[in-house]
Amino acid sequence: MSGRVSHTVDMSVKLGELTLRTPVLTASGTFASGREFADFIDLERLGAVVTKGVSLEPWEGSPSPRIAETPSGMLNSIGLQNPGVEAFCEDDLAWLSSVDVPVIVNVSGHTVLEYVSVIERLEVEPRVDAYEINISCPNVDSGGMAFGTACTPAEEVTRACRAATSRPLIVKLSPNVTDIAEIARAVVASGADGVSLINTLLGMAIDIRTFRPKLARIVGGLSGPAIKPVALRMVWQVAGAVDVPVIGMGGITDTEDAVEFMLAGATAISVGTANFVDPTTVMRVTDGLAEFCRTRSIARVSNLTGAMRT
Amino acid sequence: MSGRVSHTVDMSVKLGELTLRTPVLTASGTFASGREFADFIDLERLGAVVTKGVSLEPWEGSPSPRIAETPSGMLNSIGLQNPGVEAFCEDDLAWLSSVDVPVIVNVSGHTVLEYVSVIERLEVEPRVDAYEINISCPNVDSGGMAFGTACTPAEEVTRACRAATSRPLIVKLSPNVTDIAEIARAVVASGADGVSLINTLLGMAIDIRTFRPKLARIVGGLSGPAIKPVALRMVWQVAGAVDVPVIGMGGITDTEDAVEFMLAGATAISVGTANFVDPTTVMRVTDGLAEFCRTRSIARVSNLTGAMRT
Amino acid sequence: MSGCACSEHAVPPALERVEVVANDRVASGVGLVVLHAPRTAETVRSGQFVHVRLAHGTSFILRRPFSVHRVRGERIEILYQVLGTGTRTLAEREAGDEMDLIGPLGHGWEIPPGIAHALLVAGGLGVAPLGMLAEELAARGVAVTVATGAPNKERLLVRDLFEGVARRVEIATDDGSCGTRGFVTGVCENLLADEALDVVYTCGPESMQRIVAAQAAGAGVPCQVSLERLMACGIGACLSCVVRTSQGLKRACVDGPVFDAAVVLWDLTEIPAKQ
Amino acid sequence: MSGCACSEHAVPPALERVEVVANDRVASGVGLVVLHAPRTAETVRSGQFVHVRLAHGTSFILRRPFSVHRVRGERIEILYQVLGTGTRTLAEREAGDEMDLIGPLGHGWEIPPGIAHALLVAGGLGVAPLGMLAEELAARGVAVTVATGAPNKERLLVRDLFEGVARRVEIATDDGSCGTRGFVTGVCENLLADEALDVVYTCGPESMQRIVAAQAAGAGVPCQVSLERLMACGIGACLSCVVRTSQGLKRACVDGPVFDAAVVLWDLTEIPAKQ
Ligand SMILES: Cc1cc2nc3c(=O)[nH]c(=O)nc-3n(C[C@H](O)[C@H](O)[C@H](O)COP(=O)(O)OP(=O)(O)OC[C@H]3O[C@@H](n4cnc5c(N)ncnc54)[C@H](O)[C@@H]3O)c2cc1C
Ligand SMILES: Cc1cc2nc3c(=O)[nH]c(=O)nc-3n(C[C@H](O)[C@H](O)[C@H](O)COP(=O)(O)OP(=O)(O)OC[C@H]3O[C@@H](n4cnc5c(N)ncnc54)[C@H](O)[C@@H]3O)c2cc1C
Ligand SMILES: Cc1cc2nc3c(=O)[nH]c(=O)nc-3n(C[C@H](O)[C@H](O)[C@H](O)COP(=O)(O)O)c2cc1C
Ligand SMILES: Cc1cc2nc3c(=O)[nH]c(=O)nc-3n(C[C@H](O)[C@H](O)[C@H](O)COP(=O)(O)O)c2cc1C
Ligand code: FES
Ligand code: FES
Repeated sequence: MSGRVSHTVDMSVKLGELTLRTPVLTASGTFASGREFADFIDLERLGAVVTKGVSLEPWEGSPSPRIAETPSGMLNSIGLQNPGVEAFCEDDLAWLSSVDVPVIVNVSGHTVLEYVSVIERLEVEPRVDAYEINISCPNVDSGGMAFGTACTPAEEVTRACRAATSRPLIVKLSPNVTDIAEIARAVVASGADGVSLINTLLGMAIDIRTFRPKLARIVGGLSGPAIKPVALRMVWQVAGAVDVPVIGMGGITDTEDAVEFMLAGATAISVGTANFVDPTTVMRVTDGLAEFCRTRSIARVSNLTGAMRT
Repeated sequence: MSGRVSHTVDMSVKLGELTLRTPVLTASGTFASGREFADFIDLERLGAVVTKGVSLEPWEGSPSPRIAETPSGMLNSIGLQNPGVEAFCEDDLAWLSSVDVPVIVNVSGHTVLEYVSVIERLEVEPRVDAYEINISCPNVDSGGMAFGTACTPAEEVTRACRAATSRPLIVKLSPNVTDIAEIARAVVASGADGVSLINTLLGMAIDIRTFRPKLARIVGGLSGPAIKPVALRMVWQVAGAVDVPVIGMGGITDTEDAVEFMLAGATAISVGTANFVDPTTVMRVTDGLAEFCRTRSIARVSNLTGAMRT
Repeated sequence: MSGCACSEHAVPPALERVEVVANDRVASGVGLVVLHAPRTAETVRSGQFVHVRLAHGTSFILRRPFSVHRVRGERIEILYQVLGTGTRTLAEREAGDEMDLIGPLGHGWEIPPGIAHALLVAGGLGVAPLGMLAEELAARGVAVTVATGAPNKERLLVRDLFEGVARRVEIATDDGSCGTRGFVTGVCENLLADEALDVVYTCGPESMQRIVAAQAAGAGVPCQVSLERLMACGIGACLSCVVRTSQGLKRACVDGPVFDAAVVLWDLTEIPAKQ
Repeated sequence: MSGCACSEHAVPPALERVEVVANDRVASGVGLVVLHAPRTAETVRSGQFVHVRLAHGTSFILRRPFSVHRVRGERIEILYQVLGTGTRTLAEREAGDEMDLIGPLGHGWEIPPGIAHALLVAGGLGVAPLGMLAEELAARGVAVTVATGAPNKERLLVRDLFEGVARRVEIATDDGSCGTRGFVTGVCENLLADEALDVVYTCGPESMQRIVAAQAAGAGVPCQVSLERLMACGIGACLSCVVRTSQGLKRACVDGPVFDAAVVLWDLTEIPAKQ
């Protein structure tokens, strides 16, 4: 920390109605519900915990192997394994009740009705602060990404979820599309209070010794530093296309990455794969953002949002 | 080289009518017309030289900076700078006339007519063996990628080029689409003899010291090892969707990468960004492929094509 | 091991900055790295592992899981096989180099109270997590019999450690260059018939562990297996490492790597062998 | 330099495996690495550069261009400033480490026949490609005057080399801790008025080179500049390094990095300064 400048930086950001202490969130599916990370970091210093994807019934997920390492990244085909919303409320939300941090629940479904049913169950839980609707998971056969790659289904899911809750509704977009700004506009017109992006890029790897795909499910989602340039471009395009807050993610590993996403237009950012590499990443990035602003006499971290000069 | 096995491997592959000595080609725009690499490798051992993009009139390209390094990759916005087809014939083709290697000319245009005009000019040149139609360049304002991200324009360009030549016609596809297999089917139905993929993924990077985009053109094309999983997935999808040869590329750096692309369904592969890292990459990969087949008693390198076991 | 008594005493994992004390080749393609890692050394239990960051930068990003082979004071030892990018990098590390690890991780071997005689069955690198166990059993006065296998004499590992603490060590090599010719499962079969055993511990290729588990079950002896899965986080958050059990999907990193063989539903999810 | 006489003698570049002989810090954030690179040492001309692969693996993939600062027998010296990933990696290299480079590359300084007195104007790291030039000029009997600038005395570079071969060395520091207080362009202006010069050679920040070029033009003295661009291939194939000139777009890596100042169309394509 530089000794010369001592003013404190306002690290809070507004995601619609929700005010977050910091713009640093966790990316769904990389942080469980935070419990496993409590040994390494102070969860209460996070902007919010974004939980793993939750569906109505328990999902088994995909067969193993489920991951493969790639240059500066990894593929995963976890397939949204989760114990279902009931068990989620009993275990994860109960555990989170003793932690003072906003909770954004990532919602999955095979059908529009399933998304809505998950939300309905969660509506009675006071510990839920917002929903992130995952219409972009590349690892389930029906539902998931299929909802996120065309406007009409994306609109339908969003409208139905919107009708089910008055809590903040964030829609998580798929990067596997020709025009992500178009999908963003469609979900915002259908009632989304914010959008988050990007989910993983659909990718593949082959074991040349066995001639078999490295993932049992053949294809999976690419995440990590490798996808950062694509994610940043999409955040910039979407931030220019919609008037709601954008949560940016994709390969964020350090403070510099987080700053880039905010300059491109993100109001908040999520750390995903980097949690596996260094479980303290979110704290490093939080401190780093404050320091970045401090040394440049930027009073509010939110001033970084969209501050790229072209 | 292993001493035990001594049979030679048939390294030739067929791209439609064209028989190539090896499946190892160069990716357009990363190898100029080969001259600069003649100090490092034997051009005559290549499957083919794929030239940089050629347009009807000279193009100035994009302003500088034109490149930025990213994790396991790079962004470029060269913007198809080239001296025009006339100068290309006088300089590059003339130089290539003394080199015994097939030449595939990469063709660019802002309009369908421009693509056709370039081909018409090249039709009289005996040194041209095939065309690669670039409908996927992310770095020009009109034309380029716009042709490659929807079926109708892709079909129009392909049909018009098909009418202009009876030489082998390869269409180079953009990865910045929701469904690349659909575009592949469309261009094949319109007369393409083969498809090549992927061109670069649209990406971006920001300099956090200056708050400016690292590329003068703001966005550019991501290439290199980072994109390999995405490229491989697309090659697999396209090879399953069309009956013409697929030229696979995207991050190929070593023999293992080349084998992966062939197993996924590529008939031939192109080395791009890796030429900058190690100018002898194409020779290393050529020798490596032969050795890979030899040690596994695979008689023909073409047996690798589509040999992934699922 | 899910629900086992030892979990109650398990210490939470931490990120620990460690220093390489020594790193030597101990057999063809196998190295032993000694790390100064006081917190892990003090808290690790046999059968647990550490998740090591072998490189900074972004060339390869994931950590690599390795069993703690032995503990000596403030030092831990890792026995590793050079296979790919990560273990090649590890082989290049020299005394004085720093790296970091997360540990101790996972549920280790369970030592049921009152046992008198244990059989340890190792295949190849499977010896790694059995080193600490053999020492611990011997220290507790449990008689230890070891069956260990390797392709040949040159690739036989940690024989000295076992011979130092075990009552009986039986060796199998594929080519017969040391001990019995054949697989370690053959030796195991004989020992199960020969000796009065209270528990079998095994680690090695999954196909081998599966056979050992079946042999133990046939002989009516409880068996613990140590399973490898590809791991991203190592701490239970990512679900990349699941193992099918009769109690549902379990995470190898926190519910294992040691499992009661009786609950494991063996399938084809084994990591393909490299060599 | 495009079309200059020296190009006729230029030797084609090659990939050369080189070994680090020494690597020392010579000023705050600046290192000097000595490489055993016999082919490059034998064939390089002053003002040319080498394209160095600083890392394997894929963490960062591009080579880094560095001017050859001096040649001593089979060795070349590179003076480098630690800025980012690549130069940080370079700073960690030790004697005995191997790496590879492509070189010699580019068109270097042109020494017009019959010149009697040359002015070399360096800003900061701009001294790098001027070291070899100063020695070469002196060896050919050309009188050398040097103007060199730095932020302060501690960051002043290669003064000894210049003082060993130049007739006159003028120094400017931003804080006046050595030589004149102010920018090197002020010193240059005075020297252009003071001395009878046949040619000016300059390297340093592009904004500085632009001023020096204008001053030289004003004094009617031909001027050569050495421009930096981001480079992917370094050999003329990728078009990432273009420079606007009155003769059209030129590639800094093969048509430059040295250009006749008279043809350069100065624009805002300069690489943003890091510090
Ligand atoms: C709990 C546990 C304990 C282990 N203990 C040891 C030990 O003590 N000694 C030892 O030599 N090995 C051990 N392994 C295996 C070791 O983790 C792998 O050999 C190592 O990760 C290979 O890395 P690499 O980069 O060299 O190989 P690469 O194949 O290049 O690695 C690519 C990816 O695959 C993963 N991977 C490859 N093989 C394996 C494997 N067999 N198991 C898990 N992940 C793998 C890597 O972690 C990495 O994510 C253990 C594995 C687990 C799960
Ligand atoms: C012909 C030529 C000769 C050079 N000679 C020297 C020299 O003798 N000594 C010296 O210290 N530096 C020299 N440079 C600049 C040197 O190449 C950069 O400082 C270096 O590449 C920075 O790499 P990095 O990884 O530390 O920085 P990073 O910023 O992490 O690099 C990111 C990317 O930007 C490029 N880059 C960053 N800064 C520059 C720059 N100023 N010029 C060109 N590319 C840059 C890198 O090559 C890389 O591709 C020269 C540049 C050129 C073009
Ligand atoms: C192992 C793993 C599991 C994931 N699970 C989910 C999920 O359940 N729901 C979701 O919306 N995104 C999921 N994602 C996507 C991440 O939230 C994030 O969008 C993506 O990984 C890009 O960010 P990163 O590069 O920082 O990881 C998952 C990613 C990984 C790597
Ligand atoms: C500097 C540069 C210039 C390129 N120019 C062209 C071009 O002119 N025409 C074209 O079709 N593709 C062009 N490409 C795309 C490559 O041919 C290739 O499709 C892409 O880079 C992916 O392969 P790689 O990862 O091996 O580089 C260019 C790529 C780079 C890096
Ligand atoms: S490795 Fe992440 S849950 Fe086991
Ligand atoms: S760096 Fe590639 S053309 Fe100059």
